[in-house]
Amino acid sequence: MIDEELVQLLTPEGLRVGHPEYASSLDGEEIFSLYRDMVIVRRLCNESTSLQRQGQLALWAPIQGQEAAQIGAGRALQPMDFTFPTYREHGIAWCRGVPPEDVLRMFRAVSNGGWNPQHFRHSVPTVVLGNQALHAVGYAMGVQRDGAEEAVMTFFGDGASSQGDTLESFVWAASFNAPVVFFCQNNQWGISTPSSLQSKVPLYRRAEGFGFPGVRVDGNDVLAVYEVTKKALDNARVGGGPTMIEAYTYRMGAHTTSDDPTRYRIDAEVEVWKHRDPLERVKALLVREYQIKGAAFDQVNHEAEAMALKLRDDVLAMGRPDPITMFDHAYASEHALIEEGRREMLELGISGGAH
Amino acid sequence: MIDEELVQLLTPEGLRVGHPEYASSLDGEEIFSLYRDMVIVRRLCNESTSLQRQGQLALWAPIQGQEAAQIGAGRALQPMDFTFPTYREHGIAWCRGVPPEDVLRMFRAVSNGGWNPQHFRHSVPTVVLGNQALHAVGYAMGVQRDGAEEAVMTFFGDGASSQGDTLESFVWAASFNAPVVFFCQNNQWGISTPSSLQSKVPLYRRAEGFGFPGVRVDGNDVLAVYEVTKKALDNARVGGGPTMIEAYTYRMGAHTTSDDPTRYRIDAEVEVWKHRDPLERVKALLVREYQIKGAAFDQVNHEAEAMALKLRDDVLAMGRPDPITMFDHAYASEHALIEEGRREMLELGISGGAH
Amino acid sequence: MATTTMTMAKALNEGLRRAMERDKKVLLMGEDIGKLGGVFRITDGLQKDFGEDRVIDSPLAESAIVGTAVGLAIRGYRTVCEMQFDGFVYPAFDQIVSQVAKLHKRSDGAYTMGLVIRLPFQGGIGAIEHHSESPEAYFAHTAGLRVVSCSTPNDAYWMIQQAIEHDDPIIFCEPKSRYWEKGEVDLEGPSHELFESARRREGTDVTVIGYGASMKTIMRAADTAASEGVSLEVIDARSLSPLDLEPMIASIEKTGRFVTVQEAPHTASIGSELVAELTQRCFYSLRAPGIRVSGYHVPYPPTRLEEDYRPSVDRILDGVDRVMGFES
Amino acid sequence: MATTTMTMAKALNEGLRRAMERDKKVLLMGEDIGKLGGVFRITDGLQKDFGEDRVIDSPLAESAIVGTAVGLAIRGYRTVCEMQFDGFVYPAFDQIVSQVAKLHKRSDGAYTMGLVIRLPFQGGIGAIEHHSESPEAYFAHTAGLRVVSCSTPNDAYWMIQQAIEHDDPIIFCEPKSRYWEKGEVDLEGPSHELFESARRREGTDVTVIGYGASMKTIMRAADTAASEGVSLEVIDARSLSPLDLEPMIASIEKTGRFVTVQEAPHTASIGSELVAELTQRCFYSLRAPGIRVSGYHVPYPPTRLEEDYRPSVDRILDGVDRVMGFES
Ligand SMILES: Cc1ncc(C[n+]2csc(CCOP(=O)(O)OP(=O)(O)O)c2C)c(N)n1
Ligand SMILES: Cc1ncc(C[n+]2csc(CCOP(=O)(O)OP(=O)(O)O)c2C)c(N)n1
Ligand SMILES: [Mg+2]
Ligand SMILES: [Mg+2]
Repeated sequence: MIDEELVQLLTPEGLRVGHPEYASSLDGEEIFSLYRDMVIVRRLCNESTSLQRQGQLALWAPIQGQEAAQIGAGRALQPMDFTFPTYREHGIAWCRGVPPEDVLRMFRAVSNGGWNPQHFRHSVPTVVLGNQALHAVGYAMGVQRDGAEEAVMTFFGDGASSQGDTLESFVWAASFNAPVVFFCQNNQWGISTPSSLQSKVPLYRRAEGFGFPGVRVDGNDVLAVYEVTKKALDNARVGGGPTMIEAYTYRMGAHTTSDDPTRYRIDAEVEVWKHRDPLERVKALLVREYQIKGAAFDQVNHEAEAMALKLRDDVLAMGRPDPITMFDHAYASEHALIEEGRREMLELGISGGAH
Repeated sequence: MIDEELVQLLTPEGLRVGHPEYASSLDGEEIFSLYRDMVIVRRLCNESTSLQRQGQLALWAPIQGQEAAQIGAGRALQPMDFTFPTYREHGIAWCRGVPPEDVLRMFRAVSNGGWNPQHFRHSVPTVVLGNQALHAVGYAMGVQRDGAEEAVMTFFGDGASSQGDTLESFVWAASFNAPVVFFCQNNQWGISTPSSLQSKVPLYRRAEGFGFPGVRVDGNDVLAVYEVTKKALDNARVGGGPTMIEAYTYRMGAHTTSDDPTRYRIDAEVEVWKHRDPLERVKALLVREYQIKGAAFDQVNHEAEAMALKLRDDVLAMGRPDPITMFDHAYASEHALIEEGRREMLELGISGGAH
Repeated sequence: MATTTMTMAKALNEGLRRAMERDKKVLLMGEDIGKLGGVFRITDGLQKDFGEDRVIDSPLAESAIVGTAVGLAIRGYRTVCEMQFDGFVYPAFDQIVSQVAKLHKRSDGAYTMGLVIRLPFQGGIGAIEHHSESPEAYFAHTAGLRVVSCSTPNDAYWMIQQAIEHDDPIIFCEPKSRYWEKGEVDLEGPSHELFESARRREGTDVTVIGYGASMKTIMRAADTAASEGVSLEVIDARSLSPLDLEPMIASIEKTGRFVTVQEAPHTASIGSELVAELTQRCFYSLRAPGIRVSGYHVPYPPTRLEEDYRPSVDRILDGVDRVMGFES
Repeated sequence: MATTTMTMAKALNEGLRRAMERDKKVLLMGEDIGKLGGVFRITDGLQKDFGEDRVIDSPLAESAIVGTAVGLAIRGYRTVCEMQFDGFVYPAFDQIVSQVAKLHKRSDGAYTMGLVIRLPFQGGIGAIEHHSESPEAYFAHTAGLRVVSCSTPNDAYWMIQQAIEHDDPIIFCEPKSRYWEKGEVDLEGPSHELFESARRREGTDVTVIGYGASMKTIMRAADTAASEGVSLEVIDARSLSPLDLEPMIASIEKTGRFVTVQEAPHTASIGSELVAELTQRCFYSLRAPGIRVSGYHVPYPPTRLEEDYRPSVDRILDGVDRVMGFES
């Protein structure tokens, strides 16, 4: 995979490569810590997949293969930044401090959100493709009005890049020079739709036509993703305007647990990408360059295992909410139809108020 | 106005200039005929403006300043092509053979269309910004399925370039390599919104990011517009895919007769553009290079005058339609609510059936 | 009572001004609302006084206007979005239905969607297509939204302020054909709460319920009816979602008959809702079924015909005749 | 009678296949409908048999799916657009309302908008948000459109073919929770015209009107009611716009009472319309006001709660009790 356009700092074999514009700024400890996060979110993802298989989740959207893209981007964020994810940003949520079990509330179908987005400065997941890109730009316009040095980052996929909302958000970000970073994970597929149907040219080039820079980064190279994202965020915070980042990566698993990718893609493609595993290359680097030993890796695996165990317990403990809660927060203030609905539900004995 | 990016074949002074990619292919007679069309549509526009002032039209959207863009583009079309206009494409309608009075039906508020779009292969005007761009791409997909050598052209303004539909149409045109030409008249304004708010970079560059070529042409130079459009259409017809043309021009008048441009733009700007009048430069060329005499110009003016007179008569003769016609073509087949409405109207004596 | 006379357009302008003065987080956003002051001049002068950061001239994309207003709401701003015309709200429909209406719920109350979408609606100005639509039912049907409509300058002045202060997202429907009509505005305090209906005329024979531009036509119809010995009680719904039914019920318990008036076609509309609710609640009082006078089930016609499409005095009186014709 | 048993999903698939065989101008377009056969496999195998030009896998943009289908219609094609889920039709709302619904009229009949928008709608599959919406009222309110819904495999098989052949644009609502249920399909001919309602059960006490996924619940409720000595007459509306009222009127003239059932919230909905129309037309026969059993006025809840949101047998029977409780 030699690609002039692609920012890469670490080859699939874990060898460092130079880049005229970007250099890795991280020391061994920091790299190890990125690796740790990747291991944990991979484990989180695997645990969620099995929870789904066991009927404990309604659905799961795996991120396997995209760990470097998400951890690289997520770790480049500062606490004061704000993020607008889709349904697949579990790695970002992890970096923002959202408890893993909260990420699973939507997938357990007990909530349509799952966490307090203001508290974590990480918005609730957006399922309607593209909608969140405009929210991010609007939020960024608020940041501008507050005169704050904060950046906003929004996430979308190669598929969502075709939606009007995503494209309008480019127009607006450019027009208002909004402090926003568009982070597009091109995982090659939108369910069964290959990214080649969304664009005949590399996606990152779209940005330039709207008047702001686009960068394509090896999305399986956590060092490169981190540096590219950090630079874009730093630039946004000081008034440098928007950047689009295309993280070129691959969705190793199915679109969701409801999906059957064997119907539309060939094994050989998946095999090729296996050799580009985002975790393996960092591990190779850590072993070779920083002499990290098996014990340290074991320790990370233990941590991940503990997280997974706790996650499982937490999820199993998530009961069915009292039906009456469906009326909560439908409106911010009193509403006759809400009162009516509550009353009817109580009369029918559906909610006993026992909860 | 020296602009590397701008295709120009004729200066505002009427002097020919060379261009590495485009050369004028038209002889004197043809150029004169373009000139004639421009004179006529300008006259049509002026007559419509006064008809509006006199209360005979509900509204008028002037094209003064944009005659070269529209006649250049319109005359580059072949009969088998199909066009999807906005509310301002009176010059295109003229080239497609739509009777001028039909163009005015919408503005007299007696029709929401005005002509048979299948007959003239020129769609009814689209008022909702951007909608028509998708219709054009869809039609072009039909052309592909028919294996026909036809091109489709759609029109929109600098303002409409920000709409999701316009941008999605770029995605689709590229994905399906549709035989469509996007003709954007950048007349610098979308009502009071300057084109600089829609894009910080020249609009034509947007196309490239979607994977097809964009060209910026001097929209006040009918020779350049003609050649650029012709090439794009020829290319589309033989499977070469989409092109976006940005015709860089200026709306000399108000947005519509309801608009008051003095509230948002300065006279000096209008003055500058007066020197770039699309008709004057062709006239200068015709006089100098082809020795066209006053009599020929007089003849054109006479023709335009006759057209205007007839237009006025036709418009004044356009009566209020029978109200019962509002039920016609609401559906293609019988519908209970339509029958009910018709019955009610007849019972109320609103429509006497006398018409 | 400090009253003053102004047009509805001016009343909205003044109401916006007061809201902006009161709360620095209030922003206006829309197409041509700044320098131009909006195509109806509702925001005239506000950009000059509050700056380009608070009165934002936007690129031309309605989904983006609403979508960025959502982001601004998350950041703590209260944006009043102007849709230039009713027919141009549809590109923003997805953001309104999937995000504006649902984010307060989805975030378990962490996000306040305190934004107002101003919609110059209904016909009557002789415009071209898409400039005379009545989309209120779409929004009334959507859980999570509230929908109101003003019909007088006084209401316009107060309701816009109340709407901006309210924490729920509100679709604010302005009868554009009434923008230039003058009326008394009481600068001291509102006559009604935002979500209250208002009785505009007392009567005994038939209750007529409407909103927006139809109110004036209904009042004219009531005059005509009175001259023919029929007494109409007239109610301005004002809040289209939720409906304020109590005053309507009280009225129908007295009259036993009602007619609803709107410009939108009747299928699955505000009129349908009124008939359904009021029939259920006033079943024993009703001496005739509720009758809906509405636009026809056709795309809005070319406007030379619009007065035959919109409910006219004649059509309203025909509706009155029909409910009076029922025996019970 | 050549009947065969199949699921609704298969019936739709076969119906599409027959329509495509019959008319080469019939195209299918949507997200993931080709290789994958659609997320519900409704179009399974069709791309293989009819080619990529007729079964078009599209980029991900609903406005573009509908907008290009409009262009294809102008060119003489009949496109069946698949919206992947109900909640994703809203980005296409503008094209549907401003163009699909109005172009036949605007072109004075020169354009035929013979296209079908397939909408897997309603809840019941335990999905995440936006996958369980009931947007039918938005479209029913829109003049220029027609809206239908199937509830059985036989209807699915025939109605999709009838819809494709029809020259008006049709919003075709498919109760996704019933896709996998089997039923008899009569391959020889349809039981009803496309815009007809169908009586599904005879009864004498109360008329219950529903559509889509609610039909099965209503039939269960009717069984339960029967066991308690209450006889329900059940009508499947099938055509939501226009409504086929005559069979409903005939039924109500007999029963004097009716209940409507839908998953959408009741405000300005199909239920409201049914109550308004049927009250007007059956006023003298009605012994109780029509009662609407519907989803609540809240965003669709997380689906662990959806069975308490959707009309259940209990809630339908409660509605029946309420209309039975009225005296007259
Ligand atoms: C507006 C809209 N249309 C359709 C869908 C259904 N859908 C969910 S995910 C998906 C594919 C998205 O692909 P991409 O943007 O590449 O993101 P990825 O799933 O690969 O992360 C689709 C079509 C949706 N969620 N929203
Ligand atoms: C979706 C939509 N939003 C708003 C409008 C109102 N409107 C009509 S024309 C116009 C300006 C369009 O500018 P541009 O695209 O540059 O075309 P021009 O009028 O300059 O030819 C606006 C905002 C509209 N017609 N459609
Ligand atoms: Mg993807
Ligand atoms: Mg313009």
